[in-house]
Amino acid sequence: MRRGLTLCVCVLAVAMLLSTGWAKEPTIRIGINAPLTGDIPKVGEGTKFAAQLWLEDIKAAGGITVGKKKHPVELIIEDNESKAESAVKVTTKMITEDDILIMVGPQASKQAVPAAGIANNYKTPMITPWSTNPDSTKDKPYVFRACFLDPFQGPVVANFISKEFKFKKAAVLYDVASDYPKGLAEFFRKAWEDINGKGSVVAYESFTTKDTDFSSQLTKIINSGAQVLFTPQYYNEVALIVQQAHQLGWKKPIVGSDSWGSAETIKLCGKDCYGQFFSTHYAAAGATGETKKFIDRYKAKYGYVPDDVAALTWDAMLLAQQAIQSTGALSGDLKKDRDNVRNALSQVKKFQGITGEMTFAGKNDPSKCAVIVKISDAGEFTYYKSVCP
Amino acid sequence: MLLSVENLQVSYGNIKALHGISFGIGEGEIVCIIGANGAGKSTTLRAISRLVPAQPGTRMTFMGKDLLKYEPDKVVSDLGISHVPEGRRLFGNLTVMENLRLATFARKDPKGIAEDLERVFAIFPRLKERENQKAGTMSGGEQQMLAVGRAFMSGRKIMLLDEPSMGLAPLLMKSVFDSMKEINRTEGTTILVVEQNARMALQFSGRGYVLENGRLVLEGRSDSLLADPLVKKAYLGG
Amino acid sequence: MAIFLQNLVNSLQWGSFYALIALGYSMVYSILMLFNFAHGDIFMVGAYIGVGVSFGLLALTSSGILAIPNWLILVMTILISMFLTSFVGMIVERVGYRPLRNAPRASAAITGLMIGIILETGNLILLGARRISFPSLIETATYDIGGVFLTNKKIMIVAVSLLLTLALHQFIRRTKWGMAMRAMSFDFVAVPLMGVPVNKVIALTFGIGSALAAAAGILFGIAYPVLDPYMGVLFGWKAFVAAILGGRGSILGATLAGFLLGFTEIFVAMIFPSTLRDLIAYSIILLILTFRPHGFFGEPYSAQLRL
Amino acid sequence: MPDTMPKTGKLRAAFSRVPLLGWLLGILAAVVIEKYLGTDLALGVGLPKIPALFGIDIMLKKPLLVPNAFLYTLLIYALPVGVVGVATAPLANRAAAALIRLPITVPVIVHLALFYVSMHLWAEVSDYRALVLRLTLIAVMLTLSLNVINGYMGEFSCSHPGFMALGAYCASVVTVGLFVDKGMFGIDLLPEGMGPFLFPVALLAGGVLAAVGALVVAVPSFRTRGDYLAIISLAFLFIVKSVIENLEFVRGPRGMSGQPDWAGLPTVFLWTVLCVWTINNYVRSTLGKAMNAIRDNELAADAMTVDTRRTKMVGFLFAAFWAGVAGGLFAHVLRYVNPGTFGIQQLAEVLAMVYFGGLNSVYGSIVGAVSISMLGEALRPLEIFKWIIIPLLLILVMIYRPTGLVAFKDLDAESLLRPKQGPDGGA
Repeated sequence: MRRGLTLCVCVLAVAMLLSTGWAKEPTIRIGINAPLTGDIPKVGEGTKFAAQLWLEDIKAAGGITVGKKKHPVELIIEDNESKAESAVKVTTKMITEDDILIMVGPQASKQAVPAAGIANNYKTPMITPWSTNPDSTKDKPYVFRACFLDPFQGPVVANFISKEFKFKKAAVLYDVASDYPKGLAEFFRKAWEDINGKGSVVAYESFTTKDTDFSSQLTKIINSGAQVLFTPQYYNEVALIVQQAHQLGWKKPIVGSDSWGSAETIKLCGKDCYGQFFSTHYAAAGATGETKKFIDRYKAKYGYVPDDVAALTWDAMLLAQQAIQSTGALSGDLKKDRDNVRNALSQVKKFQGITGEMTFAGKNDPSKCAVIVKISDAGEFTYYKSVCP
Repeated sequence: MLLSVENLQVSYGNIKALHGISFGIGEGEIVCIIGANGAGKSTTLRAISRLVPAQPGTRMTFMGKDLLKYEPDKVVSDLGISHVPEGRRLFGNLTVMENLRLATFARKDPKGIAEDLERVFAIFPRLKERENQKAGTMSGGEQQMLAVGRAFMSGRKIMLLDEPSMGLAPLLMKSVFDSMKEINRTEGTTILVVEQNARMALQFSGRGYVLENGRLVLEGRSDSLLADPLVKKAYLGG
Repeated sequence: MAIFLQNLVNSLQWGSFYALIALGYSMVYSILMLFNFAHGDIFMVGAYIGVGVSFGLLALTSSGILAIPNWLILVMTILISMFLTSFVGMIVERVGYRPLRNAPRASAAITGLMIGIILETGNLILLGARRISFPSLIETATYDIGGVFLTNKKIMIVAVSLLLTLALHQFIRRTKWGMAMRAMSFDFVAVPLMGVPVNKVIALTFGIGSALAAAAGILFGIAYPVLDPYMGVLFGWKAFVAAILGGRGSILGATLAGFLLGFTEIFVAMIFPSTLRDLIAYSIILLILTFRPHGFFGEPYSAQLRL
Repeated sequence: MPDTMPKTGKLRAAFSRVPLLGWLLGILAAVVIEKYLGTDLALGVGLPKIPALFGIDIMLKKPLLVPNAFLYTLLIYALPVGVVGVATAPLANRAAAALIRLPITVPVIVHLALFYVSMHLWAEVSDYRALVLRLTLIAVMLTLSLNVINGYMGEFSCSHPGFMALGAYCASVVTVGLFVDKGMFGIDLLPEGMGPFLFPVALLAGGVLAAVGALVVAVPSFRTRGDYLAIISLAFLFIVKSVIENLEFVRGPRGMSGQPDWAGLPTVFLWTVLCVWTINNYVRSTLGKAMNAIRDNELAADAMTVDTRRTKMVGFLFAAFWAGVAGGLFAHVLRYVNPGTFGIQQLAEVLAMVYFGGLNSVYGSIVGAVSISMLGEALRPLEIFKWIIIPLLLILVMIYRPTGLVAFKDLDAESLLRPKQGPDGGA
């Protein structure tokens, strides 16, 4: 017993010595809440990489300068396993345990909505780069997003197709079990029927997450007489849908949404996707300025063109940085600082992100333009036109 | 001694089924072990076939080889110990022919197999008639014939028979025992039979053991056991 | 009519995946009465091995070491991957199931589930989060036959899977190993008494099942060229449904049930609003089992064969 | 033993004299110390703040701090629990002896109250702890209720996430529909003040709906069993998910959010106690024994005049009911539900908890749920490797203890709460 006590004291003394250098400067901790495992690990990877790229810049600059002081920055990257329950735990942990100033993520609405509730309860600012579900920010003053919403994107695409092709009959194919495609499909249908009259969406077909065979739905669509197919799906499903449609004899255009905007789309889909259109946040091919710089850096470091998640995460990081800087000074009182950051975020105007200009002006959702991209015959995403609210 | 068993102990969980029994069987003998239900008869056979693990302290040798070093299937294929289990355990979804063929799984002498098949059919002509019938659809007596035939095919140094009389009419029972005696005579196959039907078993065998609650309590020549008053009282119904 | 035929063609292709995976499931299930919950993930591993092998062969041909046409590469890919994946199955059996031979069956099922998670995560760690597309070894050719669209790949997939099913059926019927497997599904305990090396037969069963899963994985990669580490999960569970639905110990049953599952999913989506597909498709299965509680070909077995 | 290791032997003897009451007092002392001295001590040993979960995640994140975190855990938890436990042992034994003479509910309530107070104090240090604790308690309910079907009844049911989803949605519809402004009906129909009183009603409604859903699985189980039941239940899970995805009034795949924050630690704790208590009584009742008989041999059970239909029916409904209640609580802890949550992944998790902890065992379910939940949290810093470590651990447990860690053990309150007699006879 006595020897044990002596040992304890010794360990204690050593520990004291080791720990003398603990945190003198108030470090800015930013939480990254990403799905590193689970259903969509690629999204998590893009988030993590973009955030780490941003951190490199900050480290090179020696930290974030707020007022006149330089604060070191630490990223707290946690895995939400693509589960709502886990997202809530991770958010709570980051806020109460890791003392983050602001959180970026989660990405998918399934995790973003519950996490947003937590962040709002703890009065901690949160930016979800990718969640387009209106619920994420609704009635949650502390929660912001870096992307446009489904109610905006749906009409954009409907208008574009009507005007561009003069089509009257459209078909929709979407994942009924995933909130993003389902929401967008609904908004598209509504907008389309507003333009072309009731019943002008001649086929409204769905499948379930992780399905890979869409032949039955596509057969229905092909036989419905639709002139165009709108499918707001993720890149992996896009490849399958487009290829299967062609194999079943579909020769008409297929239009997509921002979820198409991944470097993987073309890799997986190949020639079948050439010539198709989709709406998105940014066009990687032919990008200029900051956007191009980001794409090139990301590509050099990780070996592939960043998708929209990475680009939006990058913007969210910069938004966070700008908001922190525009608070003027950090008091060290986390509660106060978080409030200040939130207020600064809501006042952001004309933020020049790589995914376009963003203005919050007191709201939690940015007003932001969408871009229509055409996939060229070289498989690049080329800028076609911009649609602003 | 062809098979020698020393201090065989087997436990199922905390329950000790065999408390260290010892016996031996010479080449070409017919030996029986009689005993009541639950005395440990089947366990003895299963231990020899290595289907149940023996406790430390057990020694079993067969033709001078340490039995404990063999896996259950090697006991059959390498040593030639065949075991007709209680209730026969035929593969009901296989045909008669397939049942017999399966028993030769590890044998690599197609000629020998063909000859043995002929011999089985010679001993049990009924099986030949039912060659392509599913084993599960045959009568009890035919099934017992098939079980013996199967054992004959898999290895014939020694045959372990577990309750061959179970569920058979007396006449059938007799014919099954007769054909086994035939095998013993013509092939020199050693036979160890365990039976509840003590009279049948003792008439059939040359030597016998009496097993009670996991212990061997009596042994001797079968005719003397048949005459033993204790055996008479306990196992022969008077 | 054209729509019906088109859907029939579609469901044949879709069903052949369920059938092939269900076969492996069913084989293990009939011998060991074990739910091999890792099987879906072995299918995934098989597909990835297929990608690796085909890239390897492509690299060899493009560097001039091998001079073979693409279709031969495909055939070789399928064969080599089946061979390699069978070892994955055997290792899974050796590590995860053999130590649990005498344990409650459900415990082994849980082990399988965990091995599946390890395979998925291992893939994620090794290859990263990106999805991999299967190299297109043969060009897709689309044929229009009276409004019904067929592709050469579809025909090949259905043909290969039927061929493999048939081959397996013959193997089970005609060879002594197949005989031993059938015997084991009837009476596991009595089999070693025939001098049959039980462990080898079980390993072979896992090997064959995994090889079939690998074939399914490669065919899947050809039809749906987007692979990800979790692709086997849902497939595994659905093939599990098909395998059990087919009835214990019935190769034919598992195949038919696999195709039936494919048909149900596709035709339900054809007739009803596709949003209700899972709802209706699985209600049908539930009804089938309520009124035919032992599957299609299975026999009612004693209550002692339990989990 | 005493000759070779006199010290540890004595220590063990001392520990063996401590009754449960004494341990609880020790734990109480530990958490009180942590509450008041924890921060200072943490800073003292060189940790930035009180480690949330016994310092495991600090150890994994910053290996240099392993001794510090270890020291903290030793000083704050192990030492006070041990010292207070041993020191108060005579007193606690006397108290326990006095309590045990009263009707059994009294000592049970005393112990639970003590336990809850310690838990509450422990959770007060950090909201993260409280959240983990609440979800762990819910996991206990889920695991225990699944154990009724898979362990006691010996079926292999895959429908548990489905029952949970039914409960979660039903309870959410009641609370969001009736009490939340701008909720489902546009207005709040009932004043919010009534909410906490009607919350149990919402949970019960969730449980009842889950039980009704269980009929779909229970009725076919009369005719079929084992493996076919496994796929019936799996089909049921797919069906429930599909139904919810298609129901617009619960917002389909978007999920429902905005559940009122009524599932605090005390509420969850009370429901968990209720769940453990009823299930423990149930499995020890005649009906519970009948389930075991069915598991061991259905035909024989039937022959022995066990009403197999009634037994199965009650078992399924009972288990589903508690899964539904757990689902309702789950929805109100997260304050968001989504049909995607109740899928195969959730199923794998609950199954893992049941089989890890131990079949046929109330203790086992508690052990399984707590250890897997806590492990899942504590190993978070390992990121993706967590999903290698946890499955490996489970496989090892399955190999070395095929029925789980603590199988076949019911909770016996009386023997648990009894005062401990020391080995040398002193009370």
